[in-house]
Amino acid sequence: MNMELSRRQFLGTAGAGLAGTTLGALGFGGVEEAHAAAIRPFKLFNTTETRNTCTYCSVACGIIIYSKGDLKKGEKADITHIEGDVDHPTNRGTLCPKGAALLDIVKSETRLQHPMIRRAGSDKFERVSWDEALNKIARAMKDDRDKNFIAKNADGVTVNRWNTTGFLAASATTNETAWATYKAVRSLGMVVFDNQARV
Amino acid sequence: MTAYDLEPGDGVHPGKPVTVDRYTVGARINHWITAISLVLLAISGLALFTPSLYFLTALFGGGQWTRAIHPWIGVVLFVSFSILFIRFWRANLWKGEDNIWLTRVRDVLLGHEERLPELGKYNAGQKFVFWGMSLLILVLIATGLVAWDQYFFRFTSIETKRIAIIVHSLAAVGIICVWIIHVYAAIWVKGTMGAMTKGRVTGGWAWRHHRKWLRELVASRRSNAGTPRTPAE
Amino acid sequence: MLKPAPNPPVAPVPAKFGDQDLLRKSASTIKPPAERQTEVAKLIDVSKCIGCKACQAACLEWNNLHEEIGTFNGSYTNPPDLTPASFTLMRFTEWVNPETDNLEWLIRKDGCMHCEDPGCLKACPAPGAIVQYTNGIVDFVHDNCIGCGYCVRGCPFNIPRISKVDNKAYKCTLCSDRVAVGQWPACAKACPTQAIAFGTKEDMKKHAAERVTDLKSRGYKNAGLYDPPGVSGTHVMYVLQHADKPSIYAGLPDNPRISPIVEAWKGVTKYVGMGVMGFAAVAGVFHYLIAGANKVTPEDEASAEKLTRGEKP
Amino acid sequence: MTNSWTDIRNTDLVVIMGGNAAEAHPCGFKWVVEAKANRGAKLVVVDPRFTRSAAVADYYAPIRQGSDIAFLSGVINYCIQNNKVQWDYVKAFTNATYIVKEGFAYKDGLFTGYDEEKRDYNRSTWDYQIGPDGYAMVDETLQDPRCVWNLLKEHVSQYTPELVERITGTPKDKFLKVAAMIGECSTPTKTMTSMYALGWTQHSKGSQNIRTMAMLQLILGNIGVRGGGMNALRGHSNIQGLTDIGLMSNMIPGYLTLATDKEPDFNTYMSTRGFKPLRPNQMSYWQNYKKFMVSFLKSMWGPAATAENNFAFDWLPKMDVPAYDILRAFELMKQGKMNLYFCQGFNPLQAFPNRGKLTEALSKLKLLVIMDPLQTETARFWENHGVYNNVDPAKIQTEVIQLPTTCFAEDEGSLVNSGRWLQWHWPAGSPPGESRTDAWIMSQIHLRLKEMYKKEGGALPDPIVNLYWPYKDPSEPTPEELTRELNGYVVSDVLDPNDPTKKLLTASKQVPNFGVLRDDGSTAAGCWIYSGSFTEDGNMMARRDNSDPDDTGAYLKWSFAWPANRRIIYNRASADINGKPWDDTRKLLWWDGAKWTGYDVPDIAPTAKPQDVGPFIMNPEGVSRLFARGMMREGPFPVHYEPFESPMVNLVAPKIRGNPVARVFKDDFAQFAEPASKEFPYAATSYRLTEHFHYWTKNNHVNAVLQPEFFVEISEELAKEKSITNGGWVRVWSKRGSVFAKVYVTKRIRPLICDGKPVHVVGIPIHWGFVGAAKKGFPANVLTPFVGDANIETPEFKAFLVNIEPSTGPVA
Repeated sequence: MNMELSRRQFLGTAGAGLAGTTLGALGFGGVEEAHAAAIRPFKLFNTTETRNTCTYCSVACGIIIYSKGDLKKGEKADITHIEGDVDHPTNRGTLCPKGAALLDIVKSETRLQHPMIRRAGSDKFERVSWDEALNKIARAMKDDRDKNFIAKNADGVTVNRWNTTGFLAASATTNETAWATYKAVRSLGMVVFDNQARV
Repeated sequence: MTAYDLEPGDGVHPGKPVTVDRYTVGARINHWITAISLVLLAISGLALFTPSLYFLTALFGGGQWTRAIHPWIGVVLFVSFSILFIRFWRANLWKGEDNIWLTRVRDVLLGHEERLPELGKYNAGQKFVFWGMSLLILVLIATGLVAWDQYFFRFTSIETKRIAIIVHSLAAVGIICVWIIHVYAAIWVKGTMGAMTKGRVTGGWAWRHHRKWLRELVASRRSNAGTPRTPAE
Repeated sequence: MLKPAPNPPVAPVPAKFGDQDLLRKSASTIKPPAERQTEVAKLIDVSKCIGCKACQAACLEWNNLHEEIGTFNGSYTNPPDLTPASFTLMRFTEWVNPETDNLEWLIRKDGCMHCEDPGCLKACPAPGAIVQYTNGIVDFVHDNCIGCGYCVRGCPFNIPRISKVDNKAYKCTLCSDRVAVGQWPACAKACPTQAIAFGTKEDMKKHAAERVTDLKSRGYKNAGLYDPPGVSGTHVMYVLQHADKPSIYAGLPDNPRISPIVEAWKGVTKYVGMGVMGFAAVAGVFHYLIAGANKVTPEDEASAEKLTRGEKP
Repeated sequence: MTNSWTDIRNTDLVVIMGGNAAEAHPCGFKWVVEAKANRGAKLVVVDPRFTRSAAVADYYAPIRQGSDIAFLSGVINYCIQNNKVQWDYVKAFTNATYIVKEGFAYKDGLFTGYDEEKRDYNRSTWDYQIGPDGYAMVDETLQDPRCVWNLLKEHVSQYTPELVERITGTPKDKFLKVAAMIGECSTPTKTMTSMYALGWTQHSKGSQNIRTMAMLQLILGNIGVRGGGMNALRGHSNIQGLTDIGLMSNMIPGYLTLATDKEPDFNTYMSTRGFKPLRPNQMSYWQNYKKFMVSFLKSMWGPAATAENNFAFDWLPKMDVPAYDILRAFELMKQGKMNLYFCQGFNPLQAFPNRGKLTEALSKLKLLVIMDPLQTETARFWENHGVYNNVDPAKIQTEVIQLPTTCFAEDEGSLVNSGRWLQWHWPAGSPPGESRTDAWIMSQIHLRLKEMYKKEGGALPDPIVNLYWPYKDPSEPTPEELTRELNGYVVSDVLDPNDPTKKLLTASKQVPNFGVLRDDGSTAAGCWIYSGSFTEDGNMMARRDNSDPDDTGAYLKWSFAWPANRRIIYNRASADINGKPWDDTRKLLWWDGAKWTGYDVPDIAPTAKPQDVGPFIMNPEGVSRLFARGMMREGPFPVHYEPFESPMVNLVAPKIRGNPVARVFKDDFAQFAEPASKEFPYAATSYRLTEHFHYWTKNNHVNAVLQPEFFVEISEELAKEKSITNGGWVRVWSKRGSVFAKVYVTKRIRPLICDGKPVHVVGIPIHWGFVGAAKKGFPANVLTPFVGDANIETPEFKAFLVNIEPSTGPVA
């Protein structure tokens, strides 16, 4: 259980206990009758289910993400639980210790929230707007490409190559992201281009 | 005549009737703290000892508070009783007449005190209560610490804890029985209550039950005639 | 493979069992329902376990538990012991089989065994803090728990842990909330290899028998089911490769039973103790009635006065 | 994977070597456990450590890391010597009968044509003899001494069980037991599956490790059959997809490649790629190369790609080196030759070898751009974290921009699993803070550059300003728009040449499969192997029908598998030369007299006669290759080479250090320990633990709890020798760096006796760093050597040398 919550509950119960003492002193009213349901209410009731696959390895286990709120209805959605999808042929609802803790990565305290910049020689990141960040990146790319682009090699062969800027692609983004990335990167003539296939 | 029957603050005041100072204010406060602790311990302990008495936890604000408070009261009792012990232990040392008293316990129970030897400040029954309490409190505090999981869980094995809890239970039963005897005796023997409430008994009471102690008090009053003691009030 | 339960419902459904299905309730006398629910059981097949700890992760997530980040202690067993937040724990033992001289890495998922005769419940002094349902699930009701730790003494498997934060006892609930809506416990559902399976106790025993046959065919001649009779059987059972030596699996008790001390404490001591105390009180009353009050007489007072005056009384 | 996770249930023997499936892929491993429980299958684990896979194995054999080729060559030798060969399969479906050119030879660890200076071969003799009919010559009787089978037999004959023991440290009896278990699978009714992962790839000869097992599987007749195959377990959730779509220096989606400087124009480029069949009637699928290439170019540049400009072929860069892989990128960085670097969801400071070199390299960049949902060490390489990252920020002039991205739970699209299934997923939660999708970020960068080049001009603006970007909202293409492009669509109507009134293809429709793609610009397809994934019938990747007729494990209606929804590739090989299944109880495909039928999509034309067309259609000879021709840089047959850092010299070729054709940069060579080094006497290996996923799960509390602190694993024997106590601190150091770790003294690691001397193994788990929820700790790459596999540059993380001593831990 969440110990923070439970601590508050405990203090609440303690207060009730003190109040109960007075009542109790008058006739031991009902303490032994105290009743509490042992079985916790099922926490997935009234949540929204979304089919997804695990982000980690390429077994690609089917998962169901449970959220409060439904993106499909245009609502904000807060993910509350993630569990294996029993209908999935490979994992049949099972998950490994990473998959079973997927909620932790979605909700990680070290998720990035804002564009940040670390300036030369600085010892910290500073907030920056998306526009400023993207303009700076695009300008740096264009300047470097214009300066170092190799249109023809020493033998006069058209090679249209840019090798002073590199791009390391991801390993867990979608094919669709990969394709958008491929188009944007390759159209620049970039060759220092790689992914995470090896590690 | 050795006078260890006399405790500090004991004194006799001639008059009609004669009054005898039996317990100082300190001793009485000490006793009552101990007594209240013991009662609270008995109630809270019994509440956890048997489900039929669990309702008693309501007096302490419920089971959690009962569980939390019981060991702390135990500590209070132990400290308080230790002081009491220091006060009373000398007068509770065993003496020859105690053996005779014991052999004539039938007369004790029937109230034939004239058939008993003269007794000091405490009779053998009281000494039995004193030493019984002392021993049982030692056992209870020791086993109680073993059972006090909140602070001492990691120091003992679960098997040790199991033994501790059964010994604690048995000792508690024992001390409650001793306590019943103690309280009953105070009720049965009229005039006793005053000793722990007002600190005084009448001369007749002392004459009847602790004649040797009374004689010692009188003797010591004579020898200290130059420096009369103020009664303990 | 065993067919897992369907995906969990998100539309509310009524619970399959509840307060009307109590078999036992701590510190209370109750009348169990006439008809018992089908007994359920979790079957842990140690021979299929790869020690991945998915069960631990799933347990932490499902039960919203927050375990502390510990240290490395010379073993893959992390945390090193069950805690109020870790209801289950993979215990790793490196064991060299003296017969084959081969290393066997024995990995046992530890946690509440849901005994048919639960020692925790027997020891518990708080009415309704521990309940046992007729389907075999033993559950702690935290609102009623007083944190006395008697369950710790009662348990033959050393399972319950008392929280330092709220002073309540915690242990595996067999995911009673999940079972109540027809789901497998979180650990069983997550287990990648179905080393943890869930179903009726009868089905699990049948499944275990098949597993034992397979293990015997692979040379584990002492393979067997661990369903210890000393606690009248459990609702968490193990398939062991070496069922003749449960204790090699990180100290799984060979013959678990509720400690005789606990039995005595919760049995004879309770009754005899109450009897003795009652007797003492009653004896006092009788004595008073028979012997009457022991009163000081005027003669006594007179004798005292004489004594103080230095006269012969 | 040639097969799928769910197909593993059909196997009789699982060999886990070069991997640790139970630990790295628990939910896929479930099918091993099912095969054991239901089929009585056996599991064999060969690994330097007694792993979690070994914990449930029927047989475990230890092996020294980096000696797999010797072990497997020994098994091949055993099979040949003991007639454990599935002859009908070998003769029909492999190139065993093919006759090799005169001049090809092997001596002292090297093949014909080695150039020590270039660390490369002239591979001209590594090929078949071509007959007067233009086809490769074969000898069906296997009598010709130059036929592949006889050359192979000779080549592996030196790997006797005795030599295998001396090299690998696997005791002879254990080796023979494993060889016998494997040999049993040479009958047509028994299959074995090979499950491997980074334990084979992360070596300087990783490709050859895998190839050796593939050869063994061919000899046993286990490729293309249910329960068989070469199953690369793969690492990350979409690394298969990223590779399919060619996000690598020299790749074009669908395993097409960029031109090199030696291929100045489109025709020269095409001349080396559209392979002609090497046998009569054979299908050589790469003859369709141009259709795929032109369709790709159309999807890149749309109307700007015309027949006149060779579909904008010149707008693609050409390669002057084999690859600008990550190792080369960091080398160039270190040399000051790179200015900007992007890391999209990647943490190279943790993931690549020789931490010290990586930090030095990053410090020389002008700008580093990070796109990630999580904190990474790379993004903070300039930040001082005491012993864990001892740098002076003031001295590092690199600017770093860190952009927050969404994660899987917040985005939509498809991922490709190891079994090549493209599975669609849907977003479930609102992204945190200002985080945005990668597609939005890439669009923003592209649109800004497009605008600048339009306005300012600059170096070759054409490919940028003409990049086809036909999306409704150009600033954020939707996953559906992008995936429709990947599948391919018809650009302009295609009429039936026999009946011009009939349309074969209608403009703007999705193509149904790659069979209809054309080389005249009338079709476009981003990635031809994905054709069929999003057709006029809708999104095939989103299919969720889990029915499985006869429980074969195929699940043809679940998602989409490339190519063409095929679940087991080379499935034609599941039946004999006449089309009859090898094993009636495990049928996959069969010839019914007129066509191929069965449980899977055949990989040859459904009406191609069984005797005519071989199963391996991606090879122009239609058969698989026991002899690799010039496809592998080390040679057509595998040779045992020691790791670059090895506790012993190479027993089969004492003069050769490491892999003779692996690329090593000059400075890095100086940072390798000598073979059999006294200074670094222990054989180290690095690996991931099941509780963690690389460096990501450092950000997760639960996973940090399950394995909280950095440790290394050593044997009881080594611990005794070095007075190291279990659970205490040690210092481990290599020629490149030093780490402090807790130590796990375990029975699961035993010293290996190699060539009569004990080799102690030190196991080093990866995960820890200096950001996230987990305890700070040292990453293993402080120690590892900067060298990659000769063919694909995968770093040699699995075998290197270290020293170890007891310690009191790091001083904070």
